[in-house]
Amino acid sequence: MGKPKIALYWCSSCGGCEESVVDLAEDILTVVEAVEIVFWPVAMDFKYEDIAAIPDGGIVASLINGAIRMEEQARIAKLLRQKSKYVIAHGSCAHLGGVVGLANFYKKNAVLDRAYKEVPTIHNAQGILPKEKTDDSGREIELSAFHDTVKALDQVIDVDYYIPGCPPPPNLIKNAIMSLLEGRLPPKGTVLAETKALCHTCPRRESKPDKIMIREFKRVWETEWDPSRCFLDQGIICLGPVTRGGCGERCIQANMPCKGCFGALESVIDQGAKSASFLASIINAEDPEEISQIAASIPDPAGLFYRFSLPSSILKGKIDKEAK
Amino acid sequence: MSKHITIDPITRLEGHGKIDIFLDEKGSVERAYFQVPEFRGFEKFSEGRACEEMPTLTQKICGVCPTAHHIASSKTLDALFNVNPPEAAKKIRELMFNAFMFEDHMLHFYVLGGPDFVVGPDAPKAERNILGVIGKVGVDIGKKVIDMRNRVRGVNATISGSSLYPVCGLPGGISKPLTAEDITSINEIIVPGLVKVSTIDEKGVSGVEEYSGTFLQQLITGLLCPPEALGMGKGSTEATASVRQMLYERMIRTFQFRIANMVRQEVINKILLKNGFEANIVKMKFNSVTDADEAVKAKWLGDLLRGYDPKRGEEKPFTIDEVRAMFGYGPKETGHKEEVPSEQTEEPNVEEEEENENREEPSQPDNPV
Amino acid sequence: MGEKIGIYICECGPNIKDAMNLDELVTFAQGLENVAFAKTFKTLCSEEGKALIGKEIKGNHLTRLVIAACSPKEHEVTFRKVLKSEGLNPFFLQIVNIREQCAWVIKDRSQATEKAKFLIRAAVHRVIHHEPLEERQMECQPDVLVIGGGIAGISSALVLAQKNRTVYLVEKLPCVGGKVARYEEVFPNLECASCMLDPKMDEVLHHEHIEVLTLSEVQEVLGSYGNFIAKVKTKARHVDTRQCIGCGACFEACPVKVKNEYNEGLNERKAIYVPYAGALPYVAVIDEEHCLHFQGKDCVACQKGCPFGCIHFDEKDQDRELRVGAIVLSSGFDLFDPTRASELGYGQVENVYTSLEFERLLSSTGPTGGKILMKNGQPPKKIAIIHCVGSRDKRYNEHCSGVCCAYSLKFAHLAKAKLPEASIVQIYSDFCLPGKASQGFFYQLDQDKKSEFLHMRGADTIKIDQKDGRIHITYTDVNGKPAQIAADMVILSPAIEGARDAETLARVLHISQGKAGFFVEEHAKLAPVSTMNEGVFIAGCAQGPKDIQSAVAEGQAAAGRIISRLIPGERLTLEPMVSVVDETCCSGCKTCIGLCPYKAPIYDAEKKCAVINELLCKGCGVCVAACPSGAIKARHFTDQQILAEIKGLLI
Amino acid sequence: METFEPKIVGFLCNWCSYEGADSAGKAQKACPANLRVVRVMCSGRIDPQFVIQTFMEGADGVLILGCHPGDCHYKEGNYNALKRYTVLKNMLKGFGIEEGRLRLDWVSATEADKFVQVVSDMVEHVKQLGPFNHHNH
Repeated sequence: MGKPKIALYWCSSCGGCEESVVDLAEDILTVVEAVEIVFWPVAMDFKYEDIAAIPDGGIVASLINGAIRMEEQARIAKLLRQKSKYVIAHGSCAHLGGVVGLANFYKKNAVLDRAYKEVPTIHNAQGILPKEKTDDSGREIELSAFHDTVKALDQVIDVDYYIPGCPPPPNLIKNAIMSLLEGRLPPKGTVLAETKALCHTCPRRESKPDKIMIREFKRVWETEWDPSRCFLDQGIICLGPVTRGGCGERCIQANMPCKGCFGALESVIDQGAKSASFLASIINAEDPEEISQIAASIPDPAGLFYRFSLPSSILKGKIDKEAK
Repeated sequence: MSKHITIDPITRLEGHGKIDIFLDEKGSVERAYFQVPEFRGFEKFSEGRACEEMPTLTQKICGVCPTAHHIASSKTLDALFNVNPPEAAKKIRELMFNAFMFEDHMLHFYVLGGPDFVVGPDAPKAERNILGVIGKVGVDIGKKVIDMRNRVRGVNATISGSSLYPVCGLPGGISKPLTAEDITSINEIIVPGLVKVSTIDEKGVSGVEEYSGTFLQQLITGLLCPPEALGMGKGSTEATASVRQMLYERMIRTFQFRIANMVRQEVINKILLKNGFEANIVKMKFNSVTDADEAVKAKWLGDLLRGYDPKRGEEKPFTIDEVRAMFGYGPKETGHKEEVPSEQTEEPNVEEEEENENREEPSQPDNPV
Repeated sequence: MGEKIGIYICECGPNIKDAMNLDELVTFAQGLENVAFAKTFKTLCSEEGKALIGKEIKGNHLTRLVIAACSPKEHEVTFRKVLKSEGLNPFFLQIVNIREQCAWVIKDRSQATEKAKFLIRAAVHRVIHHEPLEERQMECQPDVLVIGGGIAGISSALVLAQKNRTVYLVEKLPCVGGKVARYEEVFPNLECASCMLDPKMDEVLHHEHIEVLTLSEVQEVLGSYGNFIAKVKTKARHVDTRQCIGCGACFEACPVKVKNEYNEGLNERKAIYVPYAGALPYVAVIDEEHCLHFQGKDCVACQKGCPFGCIHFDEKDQDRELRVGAIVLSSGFDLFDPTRASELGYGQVENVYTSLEFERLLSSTGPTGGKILMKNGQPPKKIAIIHCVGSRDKRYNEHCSGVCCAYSLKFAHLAKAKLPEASIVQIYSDFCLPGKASQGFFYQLDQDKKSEFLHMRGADTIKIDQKDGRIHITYTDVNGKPAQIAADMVILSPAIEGARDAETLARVLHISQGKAGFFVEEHAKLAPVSTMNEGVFIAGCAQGPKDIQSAVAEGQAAAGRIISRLIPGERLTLEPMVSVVDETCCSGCKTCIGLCPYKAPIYDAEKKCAVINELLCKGCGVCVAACPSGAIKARHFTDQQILAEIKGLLI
Repeated sequence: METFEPKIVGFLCNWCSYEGADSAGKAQKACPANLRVVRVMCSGRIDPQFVIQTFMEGADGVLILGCHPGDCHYKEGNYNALKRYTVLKNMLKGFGIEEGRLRLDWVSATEADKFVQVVSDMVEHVKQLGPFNHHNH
């Protein structure tokens, strides 16, 4: 029957997740011996019809990264779902909606107009926007429709496992594929990383005091900070406590705070709300005036707390007044 | 009516794409269209974000070259805050950029573009990829390349925390200095690495000659694909005009870069080695071109582009030997040439080659045509 | 999940019945998921109401109960008992408030019915997620630690001491009795202080169930209510307490003289001494700081002089771990330091005394054997007593110390008795004489013209300095006009403040200090003798300025609170609705640790995660809402239950 | 339906505001039927996730009522509620949720009138804001 087939595809993505697969380095050779890659647009020339030709369930696992923004991405995701035994949401865009999910703070037309009409580098006098159908003197060409909002993968198809991260560290991908092939799979829906927050393995954990009390949140450009001490204790917003661990604390190693790309922990239903809650608890004030002053020193809380998880959050995006 | 061929999706590049080709009755290409079925809207959803978040947000435009965007965005923050980063920070950013350039080229050559050359454009679909390349050049060479790229990515991991998404960009510099150990670990990668790559070239790995040959082939075929495919056809709107201008510009610079590179390898290094110097100590740079030169070159390139030589009259693409002759090389069969066409090379002035590359790769336009 | 929910809707006589359409409500309730049946009843809280519920729980094998009636604050406990008696976990119940928050506040019948519907639906959604909670028992130590051997500590210890319970009375001074032991007489009935106190001190020192540890301080306290571990350091006395009878032979032999702090430095004592005549335990103690032997010189004078061989220089400090169930903190107070108000001349102008110093002058065991003498040994002709020094003064202490007016009257009375021809003048701004007897004492004094009263605007207007051999006092009188008098002796009545070392005790016992350094009680009106740290009680002036009567009352109250829960041999029942940390999910980010006022969550260094001490947790849930990993569960108010209730309210 | 009747979910703390609501009941003071109450042990227990989920489930307004500062049965619970409310309110601006839809206030056990007043004001205010439109994603 030949080697088990796996497919990799990218929806509304940046290619970072593809790079993280290439980053498997030597391991990619062991993976390639074990499986046959039947679809991987960034590196292989297989076409959509090649997937269609595979019998349903013929693909052992599809690693789909990127959020769902275009109709085509939804279509191919559904096609792969149909063809695959397991679908793994690969990377924070598929897992949570990712940074591209921030577009849900704006209406669809505003997003298109900004890019095609308003940005200084565009010359588009006629204000042409991409159209789903274009007829050039009899020649019909089609373009995928642009959805109203960005969705995470599991809001479009049924997802079996999640590999979190932006991008996911290569070891997580390898573990996922290997455990898949060796049949030692955790229960459906598991996020294949740590079950505890980043603080558990953070190199700065020892320096974190039992009680943190902050008079003002500092932005990274307005302060110097001690690279050995916990960011929060120095008034710098770090989402480590509210973010799943397993990334190897790469941002902390680079002396920058965690932005929450691994998403929230199992029993948390909204990463943004929990960020607001735990950061509020370190505000050192009792007078309402002082509290609002300190709270105001958090820049763009919505954008910061939902940096990677807006589409999969409870409210999913800006509340549209006119919607039906 | 015309036959309609669709290539969907186009593959082995970063980003989504779809090509529709319409053939006329005779079977030759009537019109071809290239479309990008992906749009995310960074321009809009960056509004409202804290400025210090931008380096790590803009970089998500492309997962293959995030370092470029990250550094560009960091420099924008420098301008916004009107600060001048310390020398060390600038040097580290430069090192980061070059390490990224190096391993990105390796990605392009071995994974994305390479298969067309090494395995050949008409190889079967299943082989025309990195695995095919490894099959051709042999697993140990494959491993060396994979190891080499991975270790150079390690350089960026040491500097900025992540081999893929740097996070260290700050207005006025970067977030982490290079410690002594960082520097030694980077040197351990870079110094032997460079020698290693040139040794691959020098030792004449079987495919290299082949490669330089096919490289020329790509040079020609690449240049000769019909203008319409590059969106330069009739009736193109102003938008495509600017795209055409930009592609044209890039064509010229790419051409200059490759010529410089080839001349350095084939001509200058040989002279240097013969006279006991080390290879690669001379850098090539095209001196600034006056408008007149530009026009001559543009015309010459345009003719080359249209695939015919006024003298030869037909529309047939050049053979490899004809192009080699243009550069004063003998036909391919005699292998490498003995005598050195000394009188032909004028003395190009020498300057940092990287200068060239910075201008070469404008970030890919993010809007479908 | 196959739960069988029984819904009982109380008519509450007419109250609910007339306010909404109960039939419509019953049919609606019966239609809800997992509901076995729904019915109404006249008064569910009545005996037959409860009996009905009890019978039907068994009869229909109900697994959950929803009771729509009055506020849960009324009968949740009663109905939980009904469930318990039927063998159903009492927490499988949700009360729906359709009386106070529905029937009684919504005049429109249909609106009230609608509201009752979604309140019941919310309860049904919530009750499915209720988990069985057990009231757990826990072994506890019946013994008690009392810190501070003053009147409050002594009275508390005496009430606490009983069969199979040991009371450890820890006192940092060499003798017990605290401040009261230094007074000659006490207001309002001028009873002799030592006649009142000595029998109590004696009883404490010889009580079979009380162990007194003098010269001892609590270094550290671990554990929680029912199981404290107190580490106590006892400084070496160098005198064998069993043999020394306080004969004083060693005092004469000792060459060193030192200011006696027990007489407020008004006289001197030796390096080996007894604090004051009649101090209990009446045993000598060596002051290591001043004793030559401990400064490297080989002086053994006292050892040689002692007829009973009680002196042992090699005695070492002792550390002990006391296992106790509760702690009473009665560490007393300190007076406001008058030197902070330099204009009062205390320390520069001679014969300006604080009230404590004057008490020692009056005391027969004091430096002058009870005679009121000035520094030059002569009796003063005119004594001025100044009220509110450092009290009711924005610059120092806002509070009124409450007892200075009473003891100032006492001073006037005693001084007049000892020096009949001397004139006593009291400069006061307001008079504070609460309680049954103090005001009567004032009338009696005023009648006998024993003291002249000058009404000043406030103590902040007083200046004292030396002028032609007498003390010169200037102040602003109550009408705003400057006034001045001269006197031979001035008695300041400084404010009562928290003890100087109260801060260390607050840190050691995890309780907080309020204004002026007094310890903060759990609730000013409802829980005045307990603190936020359950099991730690406070009594006497450590909690705030008060008279001896209140201090004793608080000492006994604290003892009562302890006895009611720490019954020897019985186990301590624990509050079931507390929070618990899921250690597989907790990342050790410590957010909860800094948040909890009760210090219930502690950081376990080995497991690298938080653990909640179920004894201290009150179940408020503040940490649960803040926990970034959602790793803490608030029993009976879990996220799942509340979210289900919200869903039920709105679908 | 002609007049829009907003659904207001109120999180009331067991010791003060819930008692305040009961005392309004005992005094038979009329109170708008729009309020739907969830009892929690302390206003400090209210997790911002509850507030957002409540909006998502269809509430048009969320009201958090705790003890007056200093009166909290657990000493500092209400201060934490105030801090979370402040940070959450700033965050919800990014979602285009009008400020009037979420409100925090203090009601003691005896302030029956204030309780009725706060609830009535909230209902009026949300009525003007109109329905909270949550179906668009």
